Amino acid sequence: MNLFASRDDLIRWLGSLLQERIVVAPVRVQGQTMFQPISQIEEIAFDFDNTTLSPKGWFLPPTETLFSLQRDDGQVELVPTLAEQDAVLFGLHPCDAKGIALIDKPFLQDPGDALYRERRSRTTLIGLACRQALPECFCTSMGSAPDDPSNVDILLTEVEDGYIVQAVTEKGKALLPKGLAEYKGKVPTPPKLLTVPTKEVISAMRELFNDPYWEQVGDRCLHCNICAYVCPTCYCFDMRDYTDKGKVERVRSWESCQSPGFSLTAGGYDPRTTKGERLRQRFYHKLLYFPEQFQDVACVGCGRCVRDCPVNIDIREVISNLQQVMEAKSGS
Amino acid sequence: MGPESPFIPYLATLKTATQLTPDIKLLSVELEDPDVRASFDYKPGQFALLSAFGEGEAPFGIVSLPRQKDGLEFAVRRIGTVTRALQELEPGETLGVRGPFGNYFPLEDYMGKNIIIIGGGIGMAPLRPVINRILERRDDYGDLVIINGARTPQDLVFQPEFPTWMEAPRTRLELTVDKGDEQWKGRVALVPDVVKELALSPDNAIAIICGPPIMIRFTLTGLRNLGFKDNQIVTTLEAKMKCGLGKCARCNIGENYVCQDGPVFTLEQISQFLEQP
Amino acid sequence: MGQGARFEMDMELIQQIRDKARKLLEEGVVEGVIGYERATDGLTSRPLFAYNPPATERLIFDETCAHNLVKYLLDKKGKKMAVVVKPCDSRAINLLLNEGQIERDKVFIIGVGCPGMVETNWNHKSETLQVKCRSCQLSKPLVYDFLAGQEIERQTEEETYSDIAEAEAESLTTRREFWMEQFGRCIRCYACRQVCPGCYCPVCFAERLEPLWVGIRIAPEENEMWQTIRSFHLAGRCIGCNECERVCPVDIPLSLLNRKLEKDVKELFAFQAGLDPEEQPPFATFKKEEKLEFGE
Amino acid sequence: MSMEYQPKVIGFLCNWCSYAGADMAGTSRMGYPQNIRIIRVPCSGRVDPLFVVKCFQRGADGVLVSGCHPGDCHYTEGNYHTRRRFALLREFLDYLGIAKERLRVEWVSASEGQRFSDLVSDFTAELAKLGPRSKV
Repeated sequence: MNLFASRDDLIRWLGSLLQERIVVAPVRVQGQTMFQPISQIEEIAFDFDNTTLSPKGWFLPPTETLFSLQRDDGQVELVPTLAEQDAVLFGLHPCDAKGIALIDKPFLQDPGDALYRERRSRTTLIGLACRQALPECFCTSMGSAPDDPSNVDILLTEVEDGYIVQAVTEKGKALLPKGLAEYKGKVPTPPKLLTVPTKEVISAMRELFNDPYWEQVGDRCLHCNICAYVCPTCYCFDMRDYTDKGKVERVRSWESCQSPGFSLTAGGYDPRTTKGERLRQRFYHKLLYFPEQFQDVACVGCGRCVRDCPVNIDIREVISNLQQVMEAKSGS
Repeated sequence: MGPESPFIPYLATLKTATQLTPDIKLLSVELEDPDVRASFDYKPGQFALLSAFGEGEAPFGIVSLPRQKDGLEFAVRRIGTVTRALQELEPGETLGVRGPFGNYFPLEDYMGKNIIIIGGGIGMAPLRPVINRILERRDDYGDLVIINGARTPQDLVFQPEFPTWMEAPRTRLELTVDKGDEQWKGRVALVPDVVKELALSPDNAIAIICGPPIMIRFTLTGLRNLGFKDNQIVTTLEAKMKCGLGKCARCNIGENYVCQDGPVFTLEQISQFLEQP
Repeated sequence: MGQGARFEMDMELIQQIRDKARKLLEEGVVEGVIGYERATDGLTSRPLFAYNPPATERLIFDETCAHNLVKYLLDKKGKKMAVVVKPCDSRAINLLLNEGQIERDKVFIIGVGCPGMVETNWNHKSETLQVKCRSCQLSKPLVYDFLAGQEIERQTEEETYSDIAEAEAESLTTRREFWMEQFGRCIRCYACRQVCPGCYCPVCFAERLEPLWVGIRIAPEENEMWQTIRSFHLAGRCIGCNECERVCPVDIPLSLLNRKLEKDVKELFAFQAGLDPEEQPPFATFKKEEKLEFGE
Repeated sequence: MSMEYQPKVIGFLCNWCSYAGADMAGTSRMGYPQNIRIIRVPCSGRVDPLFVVKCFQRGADGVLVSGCHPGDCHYTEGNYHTRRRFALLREFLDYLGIAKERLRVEWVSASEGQRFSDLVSDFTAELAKLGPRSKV
């Protein structure tokens, strides 16, 4: 049942939430929009196209301490980091919410990552449906939609003088402000997006592993980590210990398959040495291995990698190229 | 992150550290918590992630046999920051153990078969528990041929156990080095050449190989030439690993996560990998 | 505002590039041609590797072709490649020749006069020239084998490093807070390193574990360590193509670091990188008699 | 000096001149403030700007790079390179908000024990005035 909240209702409601829990919301930073914990409501940017980084950083931060080691009189004790505070993640678009749902699959799969699970359970997702699409968006081709409520606890859809409020889960209902009137007006139609033909891509991927196409695309790739770090569904990480703050800490940080040495073994052997092999791993993990393991494509069509790749390696173009190569192969 | 977080290692104490070769030490480790010690059950081929607190974690094959009285054993070759820190631990110091991870050598399926064990350098480590398990139940298995190669004589791993291996019934230990020295009386040859020279029969036989990729590649051709089929050749893959939990995707080779689907694979399985390791 | 001949698509120049590229491939002079082609936003451009004559038809050149293609030569060592080179990019050729990373006879340089590149983002082409182009004096590349189109005299104002002087005039605390805020936003994607023609170490100091110079924490302190040393490693070597700033996904003003060092190197050692492949860079040489504020 | 702020100073001393000079200051009881932790290097030319920036990142309040007087370098040209490197690095660190006074390059020969002692005392005093690095 859709409710209605005016702009002021929303501000008041978020203000009350801010009193008792962390509120992570899109904030304008140096001309960009980033998800950050806020200290006052005024910091929230309500009108933004897309954030630079995805909200996955709240559940899998760029850097975090997994546990620290306390040594008292020789006895060693490992103190895990705990996620002790309830939180609200406000303003994420449906594609990012699906990104989080996709990362849930490996991280909650037994043996689940307890810290990640704790953060997920303590955080309520308040989504913001998209009123217009950007040229790089292609969520509808990736199993999501501008108004897809399925991965958020509450979905807001902006209308003239306020927001349609749709409580999707019990967790969301529990957080709703009291006394919101029912919304009887028209639900705005979501924006149309151009579609990317993805159905055949998985079978094409199986065939084209050793195709020279990957070396061609790999030629211009710089092998930086931009595409992986802005991506809502990339979750690879690295772990190392630190002793510089007076105690031993095991730190987990973002890592990307494009980094040098990502698959380098201690003996010095590296299964991926050429540029094409390394770039190929990004697309195979997203479009073949993850789907085979978790029955869903690890791309939500948010378009961030398309927007930020310095040399325009565009996953939509790669997907359509694969099908052209397949047709050429089967046709000829 | 409650205690059951898979990223928190079990605490363990180093009991003994014996120098096997100039750069390899055998660490014998005991899990501190008795309940964990009791429940830590594993099979030959599985591995654990050892934590040298202050440096980090790295995967090591468990080279002891389960229920062995003196705890878990790992052969650690000094090759980087974590291995250096592990080798510098003094007995009584604390380290971390996470695991057991991965699959294992299906030794029950090999019962009654002739077993050929081919190890190169530190590659011998994950094969040691296989040998000792076969010697423990010698009659369940056919002939056992062990080919252990290394760069130089002192690089041969597990030398203290060579006598037991040699004297075991229906068992042959063939040692070889790339480069001998004055005292060395034995064979000086590359492992693949030894395989060719021994002309081992593939009938009712399983070959288990572990070692540097270059050695594996040439040994495989040798075995194939002798008539070994791909499902008769087993290896344990060395891949970059970080979490051991199928999450960090470091060991994602082709559609497999070596830390969960492996590290033990038959050559037949590997040849179907989309991405060759 | 520097102007120069503003042109969207100078088809005459583009045709010259395409013809030259096709001839080089047909005659087997080179194995591949590295140039620019239209990006998928239909507005900006991206690098193109053409290995066969038909692919050369996709070559273009306009005011969005900001990428410095010279670094790609490092991935094609031993192969003879042709590369489209703007005047600023040509300084990267001189740098890599000076540092022995490329062989002159393995590179066929298709030089182009440059009207100045505009600031672009994904799906957006602005009218304003990039910072580096507003003070660029080079009418054609310093080195080339073939010049497509003709020289373009640049009516630009002298590089006065006015923004650097402004920053220097700030108080120490202001500068500290400014840079710690900027470094705080770095996500260590290393795009600034991967795009830089001067960054080609087999193992970057940031990847070293022993000693652990930087480490994997993506945090202000580690980021400061990374950015400070990365830019200092380019002191006297940075050729000012400013690709690092263009590719930075969090818009850190990296040119404020590079051009500060560029200014100081000019003042202290009267040297500018990439102008002459034979001249020794500042840290590879010295003058006995120079005092450099240390009294002796 | 009482319990108030004690600057932490890292000193990279070239083995042939400055380290010997510091030794002489010690053996002939001239003494120098123990704020300085001395790291012996073969030549001042061995000191990589990476070391200096790492010292500051890990909390040093001041860094001293000291070698033979230009012309006396045991390796003939080590200190010439030192001069160039740190002339540029000092400016750059100051630009980034690390006061240039916190990085000193001094030439101290093996016989200048007194000069070394005075130098360290003067440097420590100046750093005490500047205050801890966290306060820039």
